Amino acid sequence: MSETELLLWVRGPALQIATVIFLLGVVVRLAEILMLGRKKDFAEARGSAVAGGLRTILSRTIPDRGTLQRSTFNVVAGYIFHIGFFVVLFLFAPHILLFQDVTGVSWPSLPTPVVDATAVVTMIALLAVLAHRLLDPVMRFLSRFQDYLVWLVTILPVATGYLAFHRVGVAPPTTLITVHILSVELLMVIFPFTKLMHTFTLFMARYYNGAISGYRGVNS
Amino acid sequence: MSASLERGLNAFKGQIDAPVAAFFSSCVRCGLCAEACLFYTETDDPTLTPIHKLEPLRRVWRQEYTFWGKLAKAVGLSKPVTDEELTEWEPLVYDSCTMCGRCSMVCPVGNEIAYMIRKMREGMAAAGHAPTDLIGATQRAVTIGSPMGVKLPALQAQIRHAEAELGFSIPVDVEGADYMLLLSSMEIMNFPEFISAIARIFKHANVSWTISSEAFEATNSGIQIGVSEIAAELVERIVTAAGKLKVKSVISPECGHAYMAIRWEGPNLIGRPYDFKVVHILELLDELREQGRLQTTGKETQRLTYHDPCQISRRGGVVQQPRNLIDMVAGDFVEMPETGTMNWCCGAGGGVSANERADELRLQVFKRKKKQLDAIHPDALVSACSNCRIYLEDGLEENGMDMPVLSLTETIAEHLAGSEQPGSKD
Amino acid sequence: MSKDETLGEALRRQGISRRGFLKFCAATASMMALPPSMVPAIAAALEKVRRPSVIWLSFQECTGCTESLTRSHSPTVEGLIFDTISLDYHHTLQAASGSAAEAAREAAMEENYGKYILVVDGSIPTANPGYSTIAGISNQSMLQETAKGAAAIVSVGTCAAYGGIPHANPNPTGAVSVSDLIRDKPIINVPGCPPIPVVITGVLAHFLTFGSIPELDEIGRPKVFYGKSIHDRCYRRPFYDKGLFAETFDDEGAKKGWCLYKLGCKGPTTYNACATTKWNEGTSFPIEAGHPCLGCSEPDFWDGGGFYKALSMPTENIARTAVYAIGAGAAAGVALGALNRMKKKRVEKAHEKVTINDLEKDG
Amino acid sequence: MTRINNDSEFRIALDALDPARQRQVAARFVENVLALCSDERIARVLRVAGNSESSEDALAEALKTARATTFDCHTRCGSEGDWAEQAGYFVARAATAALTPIGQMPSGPAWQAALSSRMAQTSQSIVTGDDTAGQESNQQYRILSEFLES
Amino acid sequence: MSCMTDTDTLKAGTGESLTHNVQPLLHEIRHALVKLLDDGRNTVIDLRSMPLAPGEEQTLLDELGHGEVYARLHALGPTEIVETHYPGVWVVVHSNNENEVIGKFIEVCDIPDLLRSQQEDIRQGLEQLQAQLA
Repeated sequence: MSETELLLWVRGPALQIATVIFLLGVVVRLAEILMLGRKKDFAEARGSAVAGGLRTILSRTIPDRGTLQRSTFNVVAGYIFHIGFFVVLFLFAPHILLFQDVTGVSWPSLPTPVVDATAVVTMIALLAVLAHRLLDPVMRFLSRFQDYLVWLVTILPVATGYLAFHRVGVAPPTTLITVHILSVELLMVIFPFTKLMHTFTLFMARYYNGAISGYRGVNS
Repeated sequence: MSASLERGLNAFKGQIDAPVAAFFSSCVRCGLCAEACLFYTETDDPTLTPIHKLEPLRRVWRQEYTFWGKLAKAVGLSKPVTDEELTEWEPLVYDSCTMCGRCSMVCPVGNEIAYMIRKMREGMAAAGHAPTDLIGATQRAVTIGSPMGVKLPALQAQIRHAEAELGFSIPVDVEGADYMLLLSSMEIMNFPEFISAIARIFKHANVSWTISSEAFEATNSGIQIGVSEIAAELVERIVTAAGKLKVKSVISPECGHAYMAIRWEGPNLIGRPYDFKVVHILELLDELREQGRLQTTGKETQRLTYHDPCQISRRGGVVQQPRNLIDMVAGDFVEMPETGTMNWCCGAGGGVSANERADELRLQVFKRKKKQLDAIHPDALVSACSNCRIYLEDGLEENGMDMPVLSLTETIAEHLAGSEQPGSKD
Repeated sequence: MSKDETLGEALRRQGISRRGFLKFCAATASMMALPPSMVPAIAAALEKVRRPSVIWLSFQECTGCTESLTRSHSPTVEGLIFDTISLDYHHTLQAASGSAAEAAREAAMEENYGKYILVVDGSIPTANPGYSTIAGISNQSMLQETAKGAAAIVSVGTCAAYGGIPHANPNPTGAVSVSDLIRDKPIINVPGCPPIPVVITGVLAHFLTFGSIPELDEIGRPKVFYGKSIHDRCYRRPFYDKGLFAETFDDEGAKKGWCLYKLGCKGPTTYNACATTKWNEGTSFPIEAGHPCLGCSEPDFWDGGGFYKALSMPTENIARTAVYAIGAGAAAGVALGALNRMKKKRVEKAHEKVTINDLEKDG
Repeated sequence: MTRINNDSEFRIALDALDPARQRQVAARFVENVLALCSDERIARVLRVAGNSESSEDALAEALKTARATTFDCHTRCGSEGDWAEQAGYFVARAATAALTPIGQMPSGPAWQAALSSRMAQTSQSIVTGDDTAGQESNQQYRILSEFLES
Repeated sequence: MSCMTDTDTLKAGTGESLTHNVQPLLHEIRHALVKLLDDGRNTVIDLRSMPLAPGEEQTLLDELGHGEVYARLHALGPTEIVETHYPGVWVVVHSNNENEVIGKFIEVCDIPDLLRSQQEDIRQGLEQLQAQLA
């Protein structure tokens, strides 16, 4: 199989497979969660559950001062790699082109050097959070194989993308691009079976949390 | 599998709902909840990380309610929850968690961990893995009507005593009264002055109220140990009494979990809405204040701060009222850092204080409260939960800090305008 | 020019001055993309070069490569190169035809066995030898036969180098490249559709000058010409970096000469000298003319998922797949969810009331 | 001689006393119910409280002891309550109140000591079952009157 | 034709801001001159090995301008050797007999080799002269 054939395979069949596993898996997981349902609350409400839920979906994005002070590193590094990842994913011209091709929607891209720098920062942040996971007693204690797997599968697209963009000599660019797309497909494939699901479920979680508190008139 | 374990696992399965599934799906093991939990911050013991306390429940969820988990279970990739495991988890779920819900406030993905601990205790209790002391308290609550074994005669004696001191009678079993007051055993035993304080305030504000001789106990061991059926039975007693006396509202006293039990869990435990309202005493007092029916004179000169009982503020939603009330009587009021819904627990809630096994740990984690107080050096500490009060006093004593812990209601009563004071200062 | 005469001698006999020779060397160096500082070395080498025999075989091809070569813009230099070589067989160019032509080939092979250069353009059909024959000889056997005595093989054009257009899906003739059939000879791939003429002669010049094949990349191309991608040398690269793209062929971006990536330019994965050598006497090259690079010097460029589809774009209809996947997921999810609900019902039924007597753990 | 026979007079009289005297009379209130407390530390504490010559340090020390005793005697939330012990607890609390500096007791040390002593008595009555409500207060009126005369 | 206008707008629209190779080249030439003065080393730059944007080559040549020397020699077609405005900087353009450019160089040296009479040629010339005299 020549490099071009391989590239064609990852851009074609492989992408199809990944997309199916990803979407099917995610939708199944979400349905499984929602269909478990919750009991009606008979207690007289003091506040609005819906309002509380929606509020918390947003408000939880900002950590409380205490947490920020006690876990500054954890919070900041987390912020950086999340934002960085999304910038690289959604504001890099070739990526936007991909989304446009699939969804028909397009949006302006960032200058490549900016995306490039962001990628570097993101990788540094990811390395930092890995170090933290290994060094921090609580995180090390909580971590399972999956946590390290997910870390790897998250940094791979960024790293391979970076190599592909800079056409680093380790391999011909066609191969680099192929590997990059493959790494993304890997991410998509394991997504529904891992904590990566939080990308979607955190909105439910925050909603429920906020709804429970909101119903009692508390802003959580 | 032992019958009790089967009963427990069954209870776990029954407890898991959409929120629980969403929460477990969202956890990324970031460990931030640890920093929000005084049991971790004061011990640095990673096993006390809130989310970790739920591990068995998480596994049941995965094995029973996720396609992948079922598959893994089918091919024996994930081991089932065992009795040994639950034994190991018992102290995590009961001794080192007060269900204060502070972790639920900081989890970045929004996991309501306390909500899940509460559910997990259902399974633990059903599996026979509840602490002996809590079992005892629960049995007394059901058989005697009070976890502390306070019988009606005792209450009557305290009432007579209060009446003697007040010089007017306290309404018992008065049909058609607006409010029915509940009391916690703690108050009847350790803080009987609360009764006369309430009586004076209500006389002053001219509130029509009564105490029921059939259901005066506010506390509910059922929700602490985690047995909904028992909790429901205890709630039913109150509902029945309230029905008999045809009261419009029931007053939850200065007790944290009692408020959670009667106000928020009660209707869901009995599976139907009440036909009366439930107010916390602080809510009622603040309402009276707004209506101008509560008048005070004079202010405390000493520097006061307020300790929010978790179940009343963070979990219960009564946050502003106590502050309005304190403003009436405090000349110098200071908030602790991280107060209100972000307040740190006293370390004794959620059944921990009833669990002798947890005493040492409880005193160790009080250091967190100490740090808060050291930051502002108040002369006295006001709170609205007799359990908090006793164990705050305990912790202060242990740390050689002499600082009285006052009941907010009693402090208000001390400053009532008019002549409801025995030997009122004015 | 007799076979044992050196190039130097030949030139002087033709009355070409040393100046002319140096100028020729400079042009050759430039052609070979060698640094001008190499000129003396080249001169020294070319002085002593003896005239090698070249056999040129054309298989499944369009003659574009030969056209490109013969239309190349500096006949003198190429001419000189070809004067220095003896092109003993090229059925498009040679005067002789039929059996005479074949005889010439066989003669050349015999005389220079082990020394001649074999140039091939066009791919070789393997599905059926009858698809393409010369003088009744199938391309495959002619190649194999001719390759035996070759010192080196130059595969000119993408067809000879990688199979090219005949090899494109569904490849009805089972077309393959020279390197697919010949493994025991040094093969220099000079891909391109067509290849840049200077590159063809440059390779020959290199072989003449140093008597060896130039340094090749992992798919057999001379690094001097194919070492850098079109993208790396493209004068529109700054626009790519700025994120300025032409969206259509006639929008403002296109007029302003912005990057053609979004119009499917294969520059980033295409290795060739177009951006520097350019075409038509260095006038221009496709991107300069406003058209994306097709990647013609890369294997399977014809099947590259569309000339006007950017590299990062999927080759198939993902949107449709996505819709199906979501639909299927919803169905499966609801089914599994229903099972869970039933289980919960069972569980709640099975849950017997916990009383104060059940609080102790049994056994 | 002034006869005190209700809480208002009682309290006014108490508030009129200077801290030291408040402490001493408070000590007497507690002594009156000392029998209900099994913990002998309280007796010692009261001797210090009742003594007008007691030094600041001695008083502080006594207060510590009283507090400590209180926490040793109180009934934990949710545990089986024993009213006899509870009586002892209130005696200890009364002693603590008696020794607490005026500033920290919103309603005055002596008054608190009096109330706690009465509660001790009530707890006892819950054990014995006979109604003693009000008796203790009357005795306290008497004690105060005598104290004021002395 | 349309292609031409495209290129025009291209020049107009973007000019030198494209590959920015002109400034670097001028700097390279400056360094070369320094080298030439310090230790007499020559430098030759092959303009065809540069990814120059449309119009950039012209811009460069305009920058260099014309100096005192203009030489034209005929060997395998005409070759123009021009000293630029900067002494020591030469532009050498080789053409073939069809006057098509086959090579374009910038040489930094006191005098391009090609202008010198070459040993072989001198010897050959001498032989011819002797033959004539004989």
